[in-house]
Amino acid sequence: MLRFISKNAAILGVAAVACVAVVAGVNQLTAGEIAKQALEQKISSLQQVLPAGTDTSSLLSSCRLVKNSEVFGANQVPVYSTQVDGKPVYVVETVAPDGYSGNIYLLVAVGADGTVFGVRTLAHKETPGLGDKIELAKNDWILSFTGKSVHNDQDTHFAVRKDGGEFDQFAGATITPRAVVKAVKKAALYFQQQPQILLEASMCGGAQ
Amino acid sequence: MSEFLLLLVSAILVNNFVLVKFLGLCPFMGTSKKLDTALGMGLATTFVMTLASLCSYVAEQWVLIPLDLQYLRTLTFILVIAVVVQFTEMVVHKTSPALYRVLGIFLPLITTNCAVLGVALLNINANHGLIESVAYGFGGALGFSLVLVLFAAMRERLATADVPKAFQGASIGLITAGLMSLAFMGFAGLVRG
Amino acid sequence: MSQYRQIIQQGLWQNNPGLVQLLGLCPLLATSSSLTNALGLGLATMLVLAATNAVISMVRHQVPNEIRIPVFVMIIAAVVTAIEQLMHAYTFELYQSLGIFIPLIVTNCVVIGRAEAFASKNSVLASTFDGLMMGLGFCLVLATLGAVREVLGQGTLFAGAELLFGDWAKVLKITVYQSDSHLLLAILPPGAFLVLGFVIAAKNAIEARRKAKQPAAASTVQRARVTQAGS
Amino acid sequence: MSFRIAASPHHHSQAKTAVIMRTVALACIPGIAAQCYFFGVGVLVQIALAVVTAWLCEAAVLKLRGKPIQAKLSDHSALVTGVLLAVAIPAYAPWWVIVIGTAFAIIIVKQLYGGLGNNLFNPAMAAYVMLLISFPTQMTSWLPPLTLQTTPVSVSDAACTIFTGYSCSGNSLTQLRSDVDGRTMATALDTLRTAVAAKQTVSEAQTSPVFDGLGGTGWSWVNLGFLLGGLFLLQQRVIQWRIPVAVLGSMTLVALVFAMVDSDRFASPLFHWLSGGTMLAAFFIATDPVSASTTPKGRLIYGAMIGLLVVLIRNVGGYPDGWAFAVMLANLSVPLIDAYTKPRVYGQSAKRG
Amino acid sequence: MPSLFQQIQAGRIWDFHGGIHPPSRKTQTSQKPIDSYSLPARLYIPQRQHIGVAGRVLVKVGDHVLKGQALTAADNAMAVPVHAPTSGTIVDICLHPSAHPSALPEPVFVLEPDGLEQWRPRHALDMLHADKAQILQRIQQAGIAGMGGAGFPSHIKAGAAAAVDYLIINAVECEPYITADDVLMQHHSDTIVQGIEILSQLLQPKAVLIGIEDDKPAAIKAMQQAVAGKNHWFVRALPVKYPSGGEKQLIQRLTNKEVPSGRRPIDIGIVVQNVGTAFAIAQAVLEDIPLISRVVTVVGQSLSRPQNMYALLGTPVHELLSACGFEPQPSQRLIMGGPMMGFTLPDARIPVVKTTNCIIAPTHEELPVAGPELDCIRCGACTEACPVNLLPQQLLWYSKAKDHTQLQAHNLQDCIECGACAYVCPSEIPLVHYYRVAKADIRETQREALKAEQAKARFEARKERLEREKQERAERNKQLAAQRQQQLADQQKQQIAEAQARTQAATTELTHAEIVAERERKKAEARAYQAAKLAAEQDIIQSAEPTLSADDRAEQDPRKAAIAAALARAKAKKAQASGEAESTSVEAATVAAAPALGNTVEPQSSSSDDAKKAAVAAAIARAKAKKAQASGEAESTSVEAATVAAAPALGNTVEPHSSSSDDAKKAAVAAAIARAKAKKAQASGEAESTSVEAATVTAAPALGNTVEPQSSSSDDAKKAAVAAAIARAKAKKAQASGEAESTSVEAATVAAAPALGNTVEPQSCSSDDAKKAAVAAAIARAKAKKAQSASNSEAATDPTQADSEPPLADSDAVLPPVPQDEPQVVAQPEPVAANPSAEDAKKAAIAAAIARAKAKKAAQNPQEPS
Repeated sequence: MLRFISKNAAILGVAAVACVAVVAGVNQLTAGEIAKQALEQKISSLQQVLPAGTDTSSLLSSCRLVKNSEVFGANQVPVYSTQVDGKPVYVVETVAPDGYSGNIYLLVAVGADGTVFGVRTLAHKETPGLGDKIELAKNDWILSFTGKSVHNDQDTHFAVRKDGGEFDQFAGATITPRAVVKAVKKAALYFQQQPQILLEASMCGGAQ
Repeated sequence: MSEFLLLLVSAILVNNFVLVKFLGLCPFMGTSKKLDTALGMGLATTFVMTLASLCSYVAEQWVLIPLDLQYLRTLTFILVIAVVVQFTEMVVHKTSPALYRVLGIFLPLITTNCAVLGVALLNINANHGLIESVAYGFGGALGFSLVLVLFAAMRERLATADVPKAFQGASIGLITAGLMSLAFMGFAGLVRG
Repeated sequence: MSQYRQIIQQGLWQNNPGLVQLLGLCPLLATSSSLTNALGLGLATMLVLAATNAVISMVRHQVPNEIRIPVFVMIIAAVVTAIEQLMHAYTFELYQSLGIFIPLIVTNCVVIGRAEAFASKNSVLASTFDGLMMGLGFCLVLATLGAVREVLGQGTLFAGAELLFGDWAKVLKITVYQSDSHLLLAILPPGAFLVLGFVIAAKNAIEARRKAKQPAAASTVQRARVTQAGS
Repeated sequence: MSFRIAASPHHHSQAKTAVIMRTVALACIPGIAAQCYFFGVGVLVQIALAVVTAWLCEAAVLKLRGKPIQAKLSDHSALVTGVLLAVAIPAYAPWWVIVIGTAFAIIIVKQLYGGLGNNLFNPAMAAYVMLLISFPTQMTSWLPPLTLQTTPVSVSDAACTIFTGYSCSGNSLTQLRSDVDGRTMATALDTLRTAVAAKQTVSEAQTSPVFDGLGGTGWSWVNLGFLLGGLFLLQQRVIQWRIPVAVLGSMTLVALVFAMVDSDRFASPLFHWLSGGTMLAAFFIATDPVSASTTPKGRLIYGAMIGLLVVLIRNVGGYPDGWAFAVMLANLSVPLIDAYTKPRVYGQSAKRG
Repeated sequence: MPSLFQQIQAGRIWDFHGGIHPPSRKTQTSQKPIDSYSLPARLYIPQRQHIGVAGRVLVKVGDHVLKGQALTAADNAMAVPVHAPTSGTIVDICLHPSAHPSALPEPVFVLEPDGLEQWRPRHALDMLHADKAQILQRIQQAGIAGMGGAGFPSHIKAGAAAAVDYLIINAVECEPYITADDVLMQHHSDTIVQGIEILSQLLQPKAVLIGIEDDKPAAIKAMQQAVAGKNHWFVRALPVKYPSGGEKQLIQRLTNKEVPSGRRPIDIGIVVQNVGTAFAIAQAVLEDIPLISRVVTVVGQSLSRPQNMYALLGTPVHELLSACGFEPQPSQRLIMGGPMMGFTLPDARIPVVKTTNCIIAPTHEELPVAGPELDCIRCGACTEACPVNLLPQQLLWYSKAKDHTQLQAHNLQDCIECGACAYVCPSEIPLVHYYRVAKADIRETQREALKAEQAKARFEARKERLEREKQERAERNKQLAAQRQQQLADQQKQQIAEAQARTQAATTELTHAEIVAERERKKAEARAYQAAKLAAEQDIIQSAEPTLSADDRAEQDPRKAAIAAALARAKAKKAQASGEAESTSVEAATVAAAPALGNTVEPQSSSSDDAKKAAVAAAIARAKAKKAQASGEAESTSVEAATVAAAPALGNTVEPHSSSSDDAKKAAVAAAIARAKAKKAQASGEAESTSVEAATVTAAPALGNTVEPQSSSSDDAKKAAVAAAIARAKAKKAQASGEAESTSVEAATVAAAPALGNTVEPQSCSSDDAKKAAVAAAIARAKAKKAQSASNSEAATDPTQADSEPPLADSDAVLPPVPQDEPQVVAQPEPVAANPSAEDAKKAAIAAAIARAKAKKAAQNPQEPS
């Protein structure tokens, strides 16, 4: 009886070792590739919001974590910095907290002078067919930010049309574009007014 | 406290495992022919899922991460779940034969319920802490049980409806589930964040 | 050769895992919102099925009956993890869009079901072939579902095929119709249930029509309905 | 001499299903009239479209299934489904919206389950939800009420807009919906939600002209119209009191609780009563006997559930109005409710009841 | 808060749920006097006109009968006679369409009136001196059955033994059209009151309540006047509502009490009698007029002169109709009874019977034919109308789907078929019709299911057994072969030793239980001790260890001890079974307790004639205990143990010496019945099959002892044997249908047959009853065989256990606890057959021989120990 059990246990053990070995082997094979892919993807996503030809080599290493609950929401957000035409440009993963159904995660690139280089939606829960037009895959509305600039808090043109600004709202959905515009505007003003704060911020973890 | 409440509501209604996240569909379709069966299955799943999310969290945080073995996650979790199910079966068998009679036949089925493995993986993806993990597992299981029971009651009524021949059985079951899912869309946006 | 013909028939139609056995419903519904996703997961599942069936058939004589389930599960988990890592490495974005449904192939009961029902009893070659056919049957259903949902909900086919096949595949994208308002229902969760319901009904209808045409032949086919099972 | 054989009872009251259905359709008239007046005659076009589609779909399915078409169509249930769906969608929605919706209602929600009496969900509401999530833009494009319209809409304009998207004079629907400043007008519930999202208080939001102090401008009258029709149905004993009372009661209670917690963010019960589809839902949709609970106690639970869900979805959910969702969610709970609310049968001990 | 009785006295009336208000249409006939009509040419008097059984026919074709002469005799409590409504000749006794919805032909007397109206002699009963039995007999002899519709024999209701609080007189007559009771009250209120008085005298109720709907003011007034001055007699005017006239609804309206489902009003102290019945009782008792005519409302717009008539029972309906000016329409309907619950007649020749209160001949405008049935829209109008608070729409749904579980869960059986739901249904669904079909279906399915289940159990048991036998055989063969090889040297000696060993092995199964008992001896003894105390007999019980010693001392009153023990055991088991006690204790208790009982009435009891009662008590107790156990949650092993021990105990109860006692018979019968019940309960319970097995194994030999050799001189042996046989047969049936393994059946047969065989052993040749006993035994055995062979085709094919090894057969056949020598005789059939001193004995012997031979066969397929 005991032998029976121990035999089974042995087989189980062998199977487990074999399985782990296979998995570990495949992991060895693919780990490097996965890391590389992850890196590439990160860079290419950052590149989306920057003008073509921008130097991205130092982008990731420039990453710093910034916390400002007024502007970027409750959590620390990563900010990357680079230069376009000799002027500093910041790329930030910010949050628009007042979407229709929750947070809208955005990637925003702004210059120190308030110029918006590009905006992309990273994640959102907006109503399909209404608010989800902030995705580039659904609508190119998000491109309308490119080239716009914000100068000060009272800048009324940086708003949706319904509020007298120059961004379209979607039929049947005002809340979503309004939230996005507001978040972009806040981010632009932030880097315009306090770029120095970046220098004090801590660097991103090694994972990036 | 309200945070956990929201997490629960989210897992039960807004992001219902079955109707929105498509987890645990096989038992959903398979054990919903009778209300009693559905109740038993719901109960068993709730128990196992809560426990499994706890155990998988522990395994991840205390074993896999310290040893840098995250690539073994799937393998580990499925074994953890199998052990939890087995353990549950033994404990229930010993402590409450009455409960065992209700749950016994369902317990082995739960190992292959993808909602259980799903909740473990989702917990990792969402960076849930220990209590959050357990709450999420519990909420997800409650959501599963809720729609399972509702669906079972509907199917009992459906069994006697004059459904066109080609649609009888699984087909009308899925269409009903679709309409349920449609209704559950109403909860979208109930929990923000 | 009749065994292989039987396997093909069983896998693709008579005992199709998605339509008849109702196994693996979760990925079937979750990843069929576009044809590309559907094909991606379908192919992954097919690979897993063939691989696990082969491995399990190989070790079937070595594994005692009492511990075969745990061993099978371990093998499946290992194979799935391996394939997951490969996808992660070489189809990075598809991997991201399929999310947890790749590791969840482990609990797809088609896999364990075939291991139990077929691979543990048959030769390596037959088992591999059975895995392929069952996987193909599953993949086809998945693809059908994906295609229907994508056409209805987005008006396209093969959108994002490059995620699966590489950049050359961008040319595959077909715009079926252009409109401001697609039937969003199709790509939302309820649509998944409804479309699968209709596909199953269509299969039933075809079957019924066939049976009506040749009542004698049809009655000899034994169809297994396995709806009572875990996921 | 041979005599006719029949099963007892040999006596029969004169209420008939077809008459009931017809009465329901007739009772919609005051509400529809108000809707026509405030939001244009488009609704009549929609009703016509819906009814025709409903009849065609029903006849087609019945023919496919080899069932008597004439007999089933004459129960008027398809008519009622069509009318209820048509009054629920925006009056100037494109024609294909109502056609797809009605077809969905009749074919999938009703006939796939075996037709009248077998359907688990209210066909009109399931179709409404389907349309709402499939075509959210079209489904939220209500014209502003008459008093705020800048471009008057004629009957021919209504038809033109529904079929082509532009009125006969060439205005797009968006133009028709815009106020003098060119801003698109939304319904009161929409406006309230947008305003609250922008951190305005309810009372601030209600200074907008789409509010008339009670519900939304025009909407108050539409709701009163349906209330009138509903009372008529009650008086005719076509519907029973339990469901509407439970719906409105629980709605009031829940809305009151919300308003007491934070009256800046949540509107008063009165507003809830008189805006959106409240009265239509409470008297015409929730009371659909086929998909409602059938036990007396169950009907109270069912109604209360609808009231609760509506306020919940309106106040904290993702949609401006939640009737369709609430009704569907209650529909899907019905079998369970019924199973646990069987009345105590004469002579059975209380425990088993 | 005034008590219920006070409220009733104060005139309070209640309401029931639902109900409807169809137009009453009673004025067509209610104002008119009751008319008579000329004698019909022939009367067709059905032999049975009530619920119950028909009486014995007293007359034959050609007999001349007098008015009021009984045509059938009521020899049975559920029978009431029918009488000749007038004088004349019985011209035929034949089949005739019945007054039933089906109109199936039924036997009738065809009476041709001679027109003389010649009465048989009549004797009024002197109420002052008549006793209850006499009155009841008179009521029965007068053929009175409930005249409201159901037709329940009135003497049974009126003779209720239970205490009666309220006598309710049903004069509600809630169905539209009908005014028969109305006019009866208007014109004969005094006679009715006399009838009620008779009923009161019989039932002694606290109060008499007369319920009349308030659309009959004249009747109310007449009745109020008639009962004026009577204490606790109340005439209650009830607001019109259908179906207030339903018995249960009337009770609820008048007393606010509900008759529990499946029970009768008398169970809550209420008797309801129809007002017409009261009238008939008065006539029968005071004037000796049997029930030969009744008031019938003949109404409907197809008649020119609708009215109430005194109709002789047996009058064909067309006679009544033509008397009222019937002008039939095309596809005319004729309704017997009211429009709500009555039925249409296919034929106007159908006669008026005791329950016929109305004939309606409506026009189409008057009662439109139901339109086409539409789909149910679940509007719930039926729920609002249902007087018993059912959910008719759900019942319809499940009726259509034939979902019997749900139908029962929704209490279909409580539907009174009043038709209120169908009346209000907007989709014109004939709901009641669906329910009737569903009810019939359920009855049918239940029968079918029982059959199927039995068949299935048989099949499965067989499969399982065959499988196991195959294995066992293989094993045994192996063993035997091995043994043979080893024991070549000293075969003879070895064989004997082997037989002994096997015998012992056979006991292990039983002794196992005893071992467990031993382990818990203390507990068991304590229990036994208590039982003893109750009987005030300590000594015997102390020796009540399972030694089965025959030398135990005689005691005076073993009966009480036994009963007490039995009760104690039963209670213990019940408690245990329902509780969560571990099964072992149950086991122990039972094991120990049962033999105790056995000893209690051991040998000595032979002289005591209490043995019988003891046995009975024991049996009952055991049966109960088992039932409780089976349904309880105790693990099966306990059941097993209980049975194991219980049966031998009974065996001992009437051990050898009981031969002289003539109670042995009864004991055996009781034992048998008890066992049969126990097995049934077990089989249906969740006990594992092994327990059943054990039970049977032991039970049978025990019974065998009951009628052991010595009983041959007793002339009760026969009956005992018969009873035993029947019991065994039943037990087997029960087993076969249950989940028991087939082996148990086998075992039973194996053991039972030889035991019975003993009954007719050599000594029996002198008894001339032995023959019958043998025959019975043979039959019983044959049956058992059948059951066995149905599931056991391989038994006989086992070659290893042929006659070459008789000891083995013995050891199997007579499983201890009472290992005695008799079985050996069984093994040698020849001497028995060769001993015929009497003619009967021979046959008996033959039968016995055959039986034994068969038993052998069965025995060749032995149980464990080999």
